[in-house]
Amino acid sequence: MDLTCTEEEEEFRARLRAWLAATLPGLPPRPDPRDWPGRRAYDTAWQRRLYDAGYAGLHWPADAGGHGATPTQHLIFLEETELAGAPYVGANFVGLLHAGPTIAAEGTLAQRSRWLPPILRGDEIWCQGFSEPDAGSDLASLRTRAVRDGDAYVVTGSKIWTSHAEVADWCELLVRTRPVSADVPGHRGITWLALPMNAPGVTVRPLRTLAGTTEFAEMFLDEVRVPAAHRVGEENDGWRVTMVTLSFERGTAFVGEVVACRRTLRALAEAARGNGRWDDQEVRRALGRLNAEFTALWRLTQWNVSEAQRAGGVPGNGGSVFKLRYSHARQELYDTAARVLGPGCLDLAHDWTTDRLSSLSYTIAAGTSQIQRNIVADRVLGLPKGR
Amino acid sequence: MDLTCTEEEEEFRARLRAWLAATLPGLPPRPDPRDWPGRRAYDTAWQRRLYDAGYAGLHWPADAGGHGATPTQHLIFLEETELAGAPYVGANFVGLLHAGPTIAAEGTLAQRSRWLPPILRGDEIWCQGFSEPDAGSDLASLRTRAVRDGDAYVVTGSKIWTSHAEVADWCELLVRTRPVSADVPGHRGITWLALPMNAPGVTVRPLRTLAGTTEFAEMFLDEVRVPAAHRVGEENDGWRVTMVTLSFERGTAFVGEVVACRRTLRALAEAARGNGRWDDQEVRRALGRLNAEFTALWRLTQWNVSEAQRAGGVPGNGGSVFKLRYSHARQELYDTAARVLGPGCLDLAHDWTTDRLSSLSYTIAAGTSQIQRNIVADRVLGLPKGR
Amino acid sequence: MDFRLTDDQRALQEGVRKLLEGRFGRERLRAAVDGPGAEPVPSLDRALWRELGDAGFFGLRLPERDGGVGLGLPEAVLAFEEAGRALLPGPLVATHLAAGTVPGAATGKTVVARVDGELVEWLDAADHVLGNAAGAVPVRSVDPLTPLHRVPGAAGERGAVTGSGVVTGSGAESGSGAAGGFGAADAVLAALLTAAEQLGSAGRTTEAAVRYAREREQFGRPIGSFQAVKHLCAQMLVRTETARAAVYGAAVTGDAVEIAGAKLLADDAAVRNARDCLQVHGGMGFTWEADVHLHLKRAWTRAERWPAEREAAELLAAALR
Amino acid sequence: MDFRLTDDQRALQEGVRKLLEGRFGRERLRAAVDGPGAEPVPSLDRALWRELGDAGFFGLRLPERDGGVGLGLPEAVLAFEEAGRALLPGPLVATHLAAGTVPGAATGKTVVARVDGELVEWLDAADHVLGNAAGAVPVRSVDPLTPLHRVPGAAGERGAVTGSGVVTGSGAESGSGAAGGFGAADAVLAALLTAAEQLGSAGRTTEAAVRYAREREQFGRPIGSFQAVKHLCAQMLVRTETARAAVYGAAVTGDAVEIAGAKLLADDAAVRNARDCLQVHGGMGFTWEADVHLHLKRAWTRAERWPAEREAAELLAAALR
Repeated sequence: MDLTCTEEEEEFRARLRAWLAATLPGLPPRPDPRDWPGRRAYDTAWQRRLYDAGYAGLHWPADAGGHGATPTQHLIFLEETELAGAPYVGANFVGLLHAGPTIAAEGTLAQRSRWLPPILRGDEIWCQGFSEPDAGSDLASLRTRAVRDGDAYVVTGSKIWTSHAEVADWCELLVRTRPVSADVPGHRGITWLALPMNAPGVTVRPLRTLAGTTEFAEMFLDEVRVPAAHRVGEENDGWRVTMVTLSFERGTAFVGEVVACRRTLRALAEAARGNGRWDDQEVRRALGRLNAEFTALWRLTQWNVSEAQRAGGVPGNGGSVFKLRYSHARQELYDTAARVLGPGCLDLAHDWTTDRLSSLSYTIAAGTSQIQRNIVADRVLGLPKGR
Repeated sequence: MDLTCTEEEEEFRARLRAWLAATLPGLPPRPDPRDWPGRRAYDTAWQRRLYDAGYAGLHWPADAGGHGATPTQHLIFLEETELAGAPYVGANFVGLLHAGPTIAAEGTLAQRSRWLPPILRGDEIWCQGFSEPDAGSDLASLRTRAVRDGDAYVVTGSKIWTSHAEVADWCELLVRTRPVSADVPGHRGITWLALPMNAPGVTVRPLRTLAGTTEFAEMFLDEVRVPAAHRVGEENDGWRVTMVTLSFERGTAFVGEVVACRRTLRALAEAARGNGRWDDQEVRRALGRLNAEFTALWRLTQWNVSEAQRAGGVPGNGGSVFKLRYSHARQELYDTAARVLGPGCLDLAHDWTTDRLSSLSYTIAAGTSQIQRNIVADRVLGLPKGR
Repeated sequence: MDFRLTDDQRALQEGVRKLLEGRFGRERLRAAVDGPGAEPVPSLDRALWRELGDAGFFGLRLPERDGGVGLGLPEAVLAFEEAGRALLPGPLVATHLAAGTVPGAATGKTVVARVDGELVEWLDAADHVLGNAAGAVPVRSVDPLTPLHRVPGAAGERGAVTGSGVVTGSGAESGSGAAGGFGAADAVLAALLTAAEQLGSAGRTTEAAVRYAREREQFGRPIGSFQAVKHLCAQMLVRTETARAAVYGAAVTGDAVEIAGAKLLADDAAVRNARDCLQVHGGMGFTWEADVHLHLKRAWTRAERWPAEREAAELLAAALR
Repeated sequence: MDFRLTDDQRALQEGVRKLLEGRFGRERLRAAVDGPGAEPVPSLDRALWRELGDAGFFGLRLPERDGGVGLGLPEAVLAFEEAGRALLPGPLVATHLAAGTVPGAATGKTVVARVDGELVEWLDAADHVLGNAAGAVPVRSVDPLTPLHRVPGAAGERGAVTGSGVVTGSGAESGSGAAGGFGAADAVLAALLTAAEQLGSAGRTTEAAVRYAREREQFGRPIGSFQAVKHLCAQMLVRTETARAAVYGAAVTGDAVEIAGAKLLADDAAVRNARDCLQVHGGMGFTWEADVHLHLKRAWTRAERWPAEREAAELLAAALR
């Protein structure tokens, strides 16, 4: 049980901190959230700076253009950038955290050479085309179909919950290349394709969330031709290709968010002290309990990262345990914020009000809490499968 | 929406109240809870007084020796007896609330004449032999078997959670008379028998609960001969025979308990005011919330009773809704009691500590909360059955 | 004792439901929500308001001699429950309570808003304001169908109501209390009618969740066949029916403490049911197109009306003697 | 950074588990619980106590030169987690903390009790008492394996610990504080070791629930195949693993506020897991024969040790700056 950093890790942290201190003041002002081209430009410029400073693809393997950092170094990177208030990964998210690692693990040399460097440099943006209106929790039931026609696949269908689709160059797309039948279960017969977003037949429509924002989009594909050379992995093997990376989660997925929640919690305490709600024992103790909660979640993050480090990046199922607890804690945080704000919680001018709205997705996105509990029960506890 | 009582109902209440005021002071002291013969004598003497005063079998039909009272009158009876601190139904419970009504509904004239009057007079005590160690939530899987031999059934098996078995004269027993097979589902092939508790081969062993008490017993049956004339209903039709009465619940099941909980709540507030915990906003507001909760549960009781009255005693499924909420509220009540007591909550000398232990069974007994939620989802909301 | 609805009450309930379905159905609701601009300022539908007045929605409890319908609190609660189901916008409670005192309120000609603590709903649309809204500044309201203003300096603990008074008066007898034409008895009535709206919302989201759970298939079967979803829905019904008993009971007794309890339970049912409904809907529930967020936001808004959870709990505690 | 257990820590954990399985296995536990009489007064097993002393349980953190094992807080936490798993009775925390100051405590020769607020555990069995237990009267303890006394007049708020001091000392350096030989640093250490016991209990009830859910059949299949039961068990694991991260983290940092947080989460995990375990066991869980009630009662008892939930929450709030 060692929570201290090695000398090497401390050096890494010090260097990063110094670089952040020198770099962040020179950044341009953040763009308006509704200005998509502005956001892309901002996010990619930041990625380029990271690239130039040697922080791009920190945790990617060297042969993919990365720096092969340990999970601990990655944790330090995420912690320090959040503490320093650096820009978020933003539009680079899918490229850096999913499509890129997938290509790094399963792509050919040519594919890696073509797609990875632009991701690391911030030259190209990726989005994700996995979920469909009728395939959410049950992703294996996806219906977007691709038919081989010469040296291309012809793709028709629709995707949903695609972030940054408006400004993406590429989409990592899952399509059905073999119909489901008695012999072919849903997760067989899926293929992974890199779709150029400017291909004819691709239509993107912003999807408005309950928070009023359009962070996500729907994507409609009408006989879109995707070169067969853009297939990563074998035909019908896309489920495995995808899961390899989906499970390539080294405990660092929520590092920045937990750091941010702890900061929000302190801000809430300060606000409560300022507006008198601190004298309400219920509110005050709720804040105290959240202090215990997020401290524990930070320790749980360190625990999962340590596990991942020892196990060499192979996933544990600690991710589901963490996500269940974290999703709930985060919603609790903003419900408590509402108690601190009192009637002010109805005012969208408070960031906490909009954050409260966004936090409603936490128990749904990337596996509902119900699905996560199934995973914990079946895979971690070994309870018998239901029928 | 009328919560006022009719003149007739108010007269009934006034008469009852006067009788209780005159009668209760003359009762002997309550026996020690571990003195079973003493408890039987106390409970049956009380039943005899009710009988003599015309309150025995209040809600039973006249042709069963009862008074055909409406659900509202029954509610008034239960409310007033609880408010007055009258003895509980105690050892008469199964006879008055289950075995008796079953015999009244399904028994022959001879059976009704033999068994009902002694129940109403407090001369005979019944217990219930339904649950088995391996048949709890899934009662239909019971295994105690009965084989016909001449004019008797020979019964072998074991039962559990049998209250008052030590002092009972009769047991309403469910036995399997036809083995389960592909053609015979579990709930077919069950037969209802009246077992004389003094029959050779009946062994009763007290079952200690986590509260340290022995309110329940296990019963072992070793080739016990039960006359076939003691069968109520047809052979293999015992499931229906039983369910007719199990569902003959007119919303009054928890009347006394809700009244008692509201009294406990006021006592808790008084104790909190006395020991300073009242100044703790969390404790105080928890008591306030429970006030809302138990007031609502009282209204829900009145609602269910009104439904039952209009529907002529036919059950609604409001019982499951009520039980789900009430079980939880009651556990919450005693958890709040523990907060009022502080470290004193560890002292069994406080009734609230032992009541807290007993309340742990509320989400389990008579259908776990999980089973109740299934019932609500399937029967009330019409959600599709799981597989 | 017969707590169930009378035939007349059932007819009233059905009548209001039909009226609202016809005049403020789903298309009308979405049109109001999806107006032009990212955050359209909702405008009050004056024609609908008049129609509500004609139907007796506002004058429900006024004596017939004063042009009212001459009904009681239980009937008003049933009408407001329907309004909550339909997400009907506007200062319904204030206008209803002003029906006996503010000319034109009963007929729906005059729209009445009221100051409740530091918030006022629908101030710009109002012809008449109960309470002092001087200096009110607009708020970017979380509920797209409830414009809000904040009255600076009006914060602090609200509600002079303590003890267990019983309110039975019609609008005609109240409305002349201490706080700017909105007395303690009116505050209690407002709490009850708000609770009724919350109850309607809780019932509506339960139905919506059940319907979606029956239709939506994942893993080859309706999600409503999974115990996890079944049990979410079952708990929604339990919350709704408990709140219903509390609200109807409080309507019959008119007891101020019982009304505080009804508001507490109805607030809880409305907010938690909306959240569970959202959870059952999964990703679709997170979209603007689904109605569930409208229920949640309105439920949050109503929960802030007096008495808020904290205030209700204190009132209910103080009454424990 | 490597938060995982070292090989040595793993070996220690396994060693303590084996020791307790051999010396205080299920039969021994039940014999202690099911002694003669309805409420047998548990007696302390002195031979076991000496054996624990020999194994270094009490002197774990004493320097080797003082006859101790020379290990740190993380190791002590692992040992106490095992004690919590096994429901090991006796004033373990007090004796462990007295190891450096009370002669014979380290070896298990001297049994040490301590006054915590108004309660003292195992007073009659103790050779030495930390704090003033004058006038203590016996209590009918809810936990059959934890005899309790109440010290009249000792009630009121406990714990002079505020701020975020860090405790790193071994027993030798503490034990001489303000409150009757039990200083603030010791109180914090006691909280941490209590949290470790709660963690052990939470883990044990999770395992018990999972095992029962796999074996028990109803409706023709193991109850663990029903989502409702699956999800109860999953939430038990989530509570346990969150508490584990909190307790282990607090053991490494020794931070007083972090320890309060660890106690809060471990108390919650132990109590709620015991209740969920009981629920999974159904009727069988309600029997005296099942062990689950012993976990619940002990968890309740430990939750009352300083800091109780309310005290911990206040400490954690005050630290938010």
